[in-house]
Amino acid sequence: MEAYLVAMLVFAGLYALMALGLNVIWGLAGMVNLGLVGFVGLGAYASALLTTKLFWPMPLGWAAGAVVAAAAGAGMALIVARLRGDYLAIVTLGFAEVIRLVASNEIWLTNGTDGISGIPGPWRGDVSPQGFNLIYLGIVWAAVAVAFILLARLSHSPFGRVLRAIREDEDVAAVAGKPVLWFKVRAFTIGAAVLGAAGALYAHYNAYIAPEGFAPLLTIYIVLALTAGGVGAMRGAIIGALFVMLLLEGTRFLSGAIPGVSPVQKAALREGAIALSLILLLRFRPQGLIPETTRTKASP
Amino acid sequence: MEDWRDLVQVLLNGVMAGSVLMLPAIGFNCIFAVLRYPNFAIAGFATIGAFAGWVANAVYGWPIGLALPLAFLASGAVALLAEEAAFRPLRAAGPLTVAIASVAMTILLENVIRFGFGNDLRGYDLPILRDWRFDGIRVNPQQLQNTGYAIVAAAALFLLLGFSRLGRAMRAVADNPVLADIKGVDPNRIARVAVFIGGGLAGFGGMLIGIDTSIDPLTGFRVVLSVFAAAVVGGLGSIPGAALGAMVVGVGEEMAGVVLQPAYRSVTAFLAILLVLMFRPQGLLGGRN
Amino acid sequence: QTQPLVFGALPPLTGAGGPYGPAMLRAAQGVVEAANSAGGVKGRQIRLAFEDDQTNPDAGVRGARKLIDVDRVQALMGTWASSVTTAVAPLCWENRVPLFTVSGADSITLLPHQGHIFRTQPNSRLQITTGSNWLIAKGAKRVFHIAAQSPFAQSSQEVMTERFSAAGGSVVGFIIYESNKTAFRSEVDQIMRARPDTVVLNGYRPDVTILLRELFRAGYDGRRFTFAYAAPPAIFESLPNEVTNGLTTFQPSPDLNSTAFNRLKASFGSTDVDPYSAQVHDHASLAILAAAKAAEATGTGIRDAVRSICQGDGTKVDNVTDGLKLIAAGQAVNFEGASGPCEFDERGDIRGTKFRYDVAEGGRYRMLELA
Amino acid sequence: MLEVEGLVGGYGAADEILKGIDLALPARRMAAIVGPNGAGKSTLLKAIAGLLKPKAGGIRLEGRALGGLPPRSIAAAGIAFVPQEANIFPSLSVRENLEMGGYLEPRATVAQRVEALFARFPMLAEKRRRAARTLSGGQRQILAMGMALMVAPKLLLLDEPSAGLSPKAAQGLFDDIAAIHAEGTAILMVEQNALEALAIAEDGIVLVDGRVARTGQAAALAADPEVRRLFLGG
Amino acid sequence: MAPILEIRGLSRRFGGVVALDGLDLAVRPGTVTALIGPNGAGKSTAFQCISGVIRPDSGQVRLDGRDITGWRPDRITGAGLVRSFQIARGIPRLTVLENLLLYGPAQPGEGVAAAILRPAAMRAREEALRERAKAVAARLNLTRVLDNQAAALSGGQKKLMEIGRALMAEPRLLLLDEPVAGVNPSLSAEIASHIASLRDEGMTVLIVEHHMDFIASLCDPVIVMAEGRRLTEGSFAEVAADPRVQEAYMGGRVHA
Ligand SMILES: Nc1ncnc2c1ncn2[C@@H]1O[C@H](COP(=O)(O)OP(=O)(O)OP(=O)(O)O)[C@@H](O)[C@H]1O
Ligand SMILES: Nc1ncnc2c1ncn2[C@@H]1O[C@H](COP(=O)(O)OP(=O)(O)OP(=O)(O)O)[C@@H](O)[C@H]1O
Ligand SMILES: [Mg+2]
Ligand SMILES: [Mg+2]
Repeated sequence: MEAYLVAMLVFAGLYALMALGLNVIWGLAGMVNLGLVGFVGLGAYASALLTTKLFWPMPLGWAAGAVVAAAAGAGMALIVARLRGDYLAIVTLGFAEVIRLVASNEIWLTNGTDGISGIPGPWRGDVSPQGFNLIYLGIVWAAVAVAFILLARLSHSPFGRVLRAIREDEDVAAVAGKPVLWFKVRAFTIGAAVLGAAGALYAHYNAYIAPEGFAPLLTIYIVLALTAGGVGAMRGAIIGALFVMLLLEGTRFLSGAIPGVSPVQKAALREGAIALSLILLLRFRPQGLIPETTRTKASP
Repeated sequence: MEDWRDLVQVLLNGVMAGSVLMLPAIGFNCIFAVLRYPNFAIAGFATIGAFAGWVANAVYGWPIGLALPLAFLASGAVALLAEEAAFRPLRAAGPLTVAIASVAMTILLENVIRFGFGNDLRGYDLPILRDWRFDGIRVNPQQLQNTGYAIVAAAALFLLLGFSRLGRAMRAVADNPVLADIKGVDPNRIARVAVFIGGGLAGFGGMLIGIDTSIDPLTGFRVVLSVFAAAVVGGLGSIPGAALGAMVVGVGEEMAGVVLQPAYRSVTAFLAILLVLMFRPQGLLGGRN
Repeated sequence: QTQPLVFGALPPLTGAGGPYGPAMLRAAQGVVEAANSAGGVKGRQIRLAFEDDQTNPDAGVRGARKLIDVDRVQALMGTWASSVTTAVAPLCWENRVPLFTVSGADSITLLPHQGHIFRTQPNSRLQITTGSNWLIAKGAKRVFHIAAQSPFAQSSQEVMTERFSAAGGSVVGFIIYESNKTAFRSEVDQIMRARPDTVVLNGYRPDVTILLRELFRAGYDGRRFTFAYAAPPAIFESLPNEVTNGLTTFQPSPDLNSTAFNRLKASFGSTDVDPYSAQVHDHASLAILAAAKAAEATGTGIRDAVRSICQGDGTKVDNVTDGLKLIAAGQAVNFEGASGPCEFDERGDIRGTKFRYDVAEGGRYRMLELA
Repeated sequence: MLEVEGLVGGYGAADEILKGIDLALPARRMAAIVGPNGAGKSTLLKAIAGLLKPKAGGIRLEGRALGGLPPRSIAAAGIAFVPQEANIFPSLSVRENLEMGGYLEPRATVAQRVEALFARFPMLAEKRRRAARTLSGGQRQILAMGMALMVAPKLLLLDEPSAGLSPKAAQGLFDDIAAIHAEGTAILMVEQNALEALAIAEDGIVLVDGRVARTGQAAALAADPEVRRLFLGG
Repeated sequence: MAPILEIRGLSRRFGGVVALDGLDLAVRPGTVTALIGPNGAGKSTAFQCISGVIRPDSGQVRLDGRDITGWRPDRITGAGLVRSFQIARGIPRLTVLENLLLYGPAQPGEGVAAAILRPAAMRAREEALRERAKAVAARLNLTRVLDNQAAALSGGQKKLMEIGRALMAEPRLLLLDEPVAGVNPSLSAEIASHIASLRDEGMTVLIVEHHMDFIASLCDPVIVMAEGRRLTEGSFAEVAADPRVQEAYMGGRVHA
C-alpha cells in the first residue's frame, strides 16, 4: 500500500508540474494550450534519447528535455502570434497530434510505436523498488516546489501583471507600451520548459515511453486539474493536480465496491464518476478550488 | 498521381469524408454562435444520436428515414439536459470553463453509453451499396446521400439564422445577452433552441457516421478533433463556415496519401488548418469579434 | 493459509482496446471460478483483482501499481496493447511478479525480464511468416499490405516482402494508416490501383470493419486476409454478409478437438471466443497450475514453475480442475490450453503453435484448415 | 406611475450601492437625475429595468410590483431602457439592431418604425447594412436611442443619452426627447450634460452616494448655486 | 516651433467607408490642441492610426520629425506618445490600481530574471509607481475604488481611469479621445485645470471632445475635422465663428 501511495504521489507531482507549466501559458498569458502533451512528449523523448543513445547523464537529459520543449514553445508562440482563444486551441491540439504521429512514424529516431524502454532512473536497480520510489518522490516534489516558487514570483511580479493584461486585452497592453509578442514568447517558453521538464521526469520514472502515452487523454487530465484547482493561481495548479489524482485513483476503490455490474460497467462507472465529479466541482465552484486573487492592493 | 482522375478522386473522397464531419461541425458552430463557448460535448451528443438511431433501427426495425429524426431528437434532448444541468450555471465563469466542463461531459456520456451497451461495435440494419463509377471515378450512392443530408441541413439552418426573427434573436443573444433581455428576448429560451438544434445536428451527424462506418462508445470522440478543426477553419459561429471547414479538413485528410503518407492523415489536415489560419486568423468565413 | 491467493488482470476495458478487454477478463474469471470450486490452490481460494488499463500506458502503469502494491497480486495477466505491456513490464520484474500477455510486439520478450514474461501470442514475426507462407501456398502473387500504425506494422512488412519475393510474388503496395479515423477512401483507392490479388488487413476491429466495407463498395473482388482478432465472429453484427463473404482469417489455435477451447466456447454461450480471450483463459490456468505446483505460491515460485506444468511428458490436461487434482496427487501435468499447446521458449515466447484458417460464409466462419 | 420605495441594491458583494432610494414619477412626466460619477445613477436605472435584484425596497409601475421580474417582463410591461454602456448589438447590422429594438412589436409596426427612424436619422439609413461595431462612438449612441424608439413605451429610461454626441447631434437628441415626452411618454433620464437635461425636464433629482440628496423642480435645481457648484460644474 | 506631431495625407477606408481622406494636421509642442468634428468625422480613426493600433492605407505620421507610420503600438508608446480609448477599455479583471500600474514605464520587473530575483531596483520602481498611481487616482476621484476590478466601475469612473492610465505613462504627447464624455461637469472642470498644469510642465496634449466649455476653457488651437479631412483650424473663438463649423458641428447653439 505505501509503495502504491508513494507512486501515486510521484504521478501527482508530475501532473502538478504539468499543470504549473500550463498555468503560465494559459492561466497567466491566456493562450489556450491544448497541446501541452506535445511539449511533455518532446521533453520526455529528448531526455530519453539523449540518456539511452548518447549516454548523457540524467540531470543533463532533464535539462535538455526542458530546453527542447522551451524551444518548441518559443516557435509555437511566434507562429500563432496572431491567433486567439479557440483558434489557438486547435493549432496547439494539432501540434500535439503531430508530435505523437512523428514519434510513431519516424522509427529511425524514436523507435516508433515500440517506444523507448530501459530509460535509466536515478539509483534504479541499486536500491529497492520502494527506495527508488522514495528517491523519485523527493526529486519530483522538489521540482514542483522550485517551479512553484519561481512561477509564483513571476505571477506576482510586474511581468505577471503584463501577462494578465495581455490575456484580457492585447491592444490595450500594446498601447500601454508592452511588446505583446515578446511577452507571449517568454511566457510560452517558460511554460513549455516546465512541461518539458515534467515530461523528462516522467520518462525516467516509468523507464519507458511510447507515443500512445502522449495521447490527448493526458491533456484532458491536466486541463481538468488546472480548471478544478483554479486557472491563474499557481497554488490552484498543485491542488488541482492532487485533486484529479485523488479522483483517478479513489474511484478505483469505490467502483470495486459496487455489486451486480459487469467489469465494463464498472470501468464505465469509474470514468463516468471522474467526469461527473469534475462537472459537479465546476458547477459549485466555477472559479476552481483556489480562485485567482490579486495581490497588488492599494494599502498593503 | 498518374492521372487527373486520381486527383479528382482524392478531392471527391475528401468531400465525402468532409460531409460526415459537416453536421457535427454545424451543430458545434450553432451552439457557439449563440453561447460563445466551444461545446466539446458535441462528441457525446453524436454518440448518443448514433445509438438512439441504432436502437430504433436495429432493435425495433425502424427504417433509417425514421431513425434519423429520432437520433436528432434524442441527442437534442440530451444536449438540452446537459446545458441546463451543467453548463448554464457555468456560463458566468467564462467560455473556457464551460468548454472544459463540456470535455468532462463527453467522457460522462461516452461512459453512459458504455454502461448500457458495452464496447462492442454495432452496425445498422442496412444493405451496403456498391459504388457508381463514372469514367473510372467512384462515388458511393450512400455517401452521396449523406452529403446531401448534410448540405440540406446546413442550408436550412443558415436560412433560419440569417433571415428569420428567431435567427436574429439568436445572434443578438450571442452579441449581448443582457441587452437582448432588455429588448424583450428571453436569452435562456434562445440558448435552449440553439443547444437543441446544435445537439440534434450532432446526433444526426453521429448517426450518419454510424451508417458510413459502425458505432461504439467512441464514435463521437474519434471525430471530435476533426469536427472542432472544421468549425475553427470555417470560422467559429459561422454555419456555412462549418460546412466549408468540414470540406477543407476532409480534403486535407484525404490528401495525406498524396502529400505525405496515410499515417500522417491528421498531420496533413493540421497543416491545412495552419495554412488557412495563417492567412485568415478568424477562419474562412468567420467574422471578427 | 486461509488468505486467498490473488492474481491481477489488466485488460483494456475502455479506449481503443475496449472491444477486446471485457471478453478477456471474462475468460480469466471463468477459470478462477472453476479453480475455486475445485478447492483452490492448496486449500487457498483465488481472487482475481482487475483494473482497466484504458488502453493507455500511463493509466496502465497506475493500474499495475495498484494491483501489485495494494492487492499484492502474485501474477499479472491479460495486458493487450504492446505499449501497456512494455510500460508495466519493469514494474513486474522489479516486484517479482510474472506477467502473462497477449501483446504481439517482437520487442517485448527482448526486454531484460529475467523470465517474468510469458507471451501466449506468437510474436508478430512468426504470425506474419506463417500467414505469408499459407497465402503463397494458396497461390497469392500480388499482395497489398495495409497496416494500422502499430509496433509490428513495419516488421510485418519486412517479413512479407522477403517471403513473397522468395516465392516469386511481390508485395505490390504497403500503407501504414492512422487507425483512429473514420474514413479510408483514398487508401482503398490506392489498393484498387495496385490491382492486388490479395489484401492483407493488418489492423484492429474498428478500422478493419471500415476497410472491408470500403473495399466492398469499391468493388474489390480479390482475396481479403486478416487476423482473427481483427474480424472476430462479432463482426457479422456490424457488417452485412455480402461484405464479409469470402473474408479469410487466421489465428494461432489449439488442436481442432481441443476440449479446452470447446469448453470455453460453451461457457461463453452466445458470444464467440476470440483469440485473445482464449489466450487469457490460458494465462489464468497457467498461473493457477504453476502456483499449485510451486513450493511457495509467490511470484517467483510461479515464474519458476510455469514451464514445469505446460511442457514435458506429464499427463495432458486442458483445464484447471483436472490439473489441480493431478498436481495435488503429485503427478506431472502438461497443460494444453484453449489457445494452443502453451509451450514457451527461454525468452518467454510461445512455441510450436498451430494456426487455423477460416473463411466467412453467410454470416459465420467455416474452417478451411489447421496447420 | 413609477414608484420606488426604500430601494437598496447593488452588485454581488457590493450589495449596498443604493442605500434606500425613494422617488415617484407621475405619468407623462420627465425627470432628470444628476450626480457625481459613481453615485449610483446607472445602478438605479438598472434596478428599475430588472438587471439587478433589489436587496430591499419596492419598485412599482402603475401599482404593479416589478421587483424581481426579469428585464424582458419589465420591457413587456412598457418600460424601455437605453443603458449607458454596451447598448448595441455589435455584430448585427444597424437595421437588425433597430429590429431587435422592436422585438416585442408586431412585424408591420417594426417595418414602419424602422423606415420612420431612417427618415429621422439619415446616418442610420446610410449605414443600415453595416455591422454596428463599425459605428463611431456618437453613431452608436444614436443607434441605441433609435432602438428604444422602436417601441412606444409608457416609461423611457435613458442613461446618458447625449454622451459622445456632437453639440449639434446632442441638441437634436434633446429636441427628440422633448418631442417624445410631449407625445405623453414618461421619461427618467440620467445626464451629465446636466444643464441641458434640466432645461427640458420637469423634475430634477440629485443623487449622491446612493441616496437622493435633493429633489425639486428642474429649473429650480438648475438655478440653485449650491447644486451648480457641486454637480453642474459652475 | 517644429511640430511634435505631424500628419500628412492620412487615409484609411473600411470597406466602402472612407473614414480618413487625406488628413493633414500638426500639433505644436506645449499646446493643448483640440480635434473636433461631427460624429463619424474620423477623429477616433485618426487616433487609431497615429497610435499604431490600425495601419493607415496611406499617409504619414511623424513624431518629432521621425516617421512612425506602421510602428507597433508599444514602440510608439515607448517613443513618448500615449493615447486613451474613446470607449473605455479597462483590463476588466485587473484592479484599478493594477490598471494604472500597467501603464507605468521603465519597470525592470517586467523582465523575467528581475521578476524572479526581485532586485531592489524593481521594488523601488514599484513603490514609486504606486505612489504616482495613488496621486493620479486622487486627482480623478478614484481613490475609493482603487481595489475594485475595472469591470466593477461606473461608466464615468471607467473614463476617468482611462485618463489616469494615460497619465501614468508620463508621455510627452498625450492623445485623449473624449476624456470627459460621461464625466460629471464639476470633475471635468478639475480635469481641465489638471491638463492645463501638465501642459505648463511641458506635456503636449491632443484632445478629441464634444464639450464646448471644456474646449473653450482649455484648448488652443482647435482643429476641426469633417468627413475625414481637416476643415479648418484656429482659436476656439475663430472656429466657433466659422459658419461651416456652426452648420456641420455646433448646430447653432454654443455654450461658452
Ligand atoms: N471598423 C470599421 N469598419 C467600418 N467603418 C468604420 C470602422 N471604424 C470606423 N468606421 C467608420 O468610419 C467613420 C469614422 O469613424 P470614427 O470613429 O473615426 O469617428 P469619430 O470622428 O471618432 O466620431 P465620434 O465623434 O462619433 O466618435 C464612421 O463613419 C464610422 O462608421
Ligand atoms: N458591476 C459592478 N460591481 C461592483 N460595483 C459596481 C459595479 N458597477 C458599478 N459599481 C460601483 O457602484 C457604484 C455606482 O455605480 P453607477 O454605475 O451606478 O454610478 P453612476 O452614478 O451611474 O456613475 P457615472 O456617472 O460614472 O456613470 C460605483 O462606485 C461603482 O464603482
Ligand atoms: Mg452611470
Ligand atoms: Mg470617436
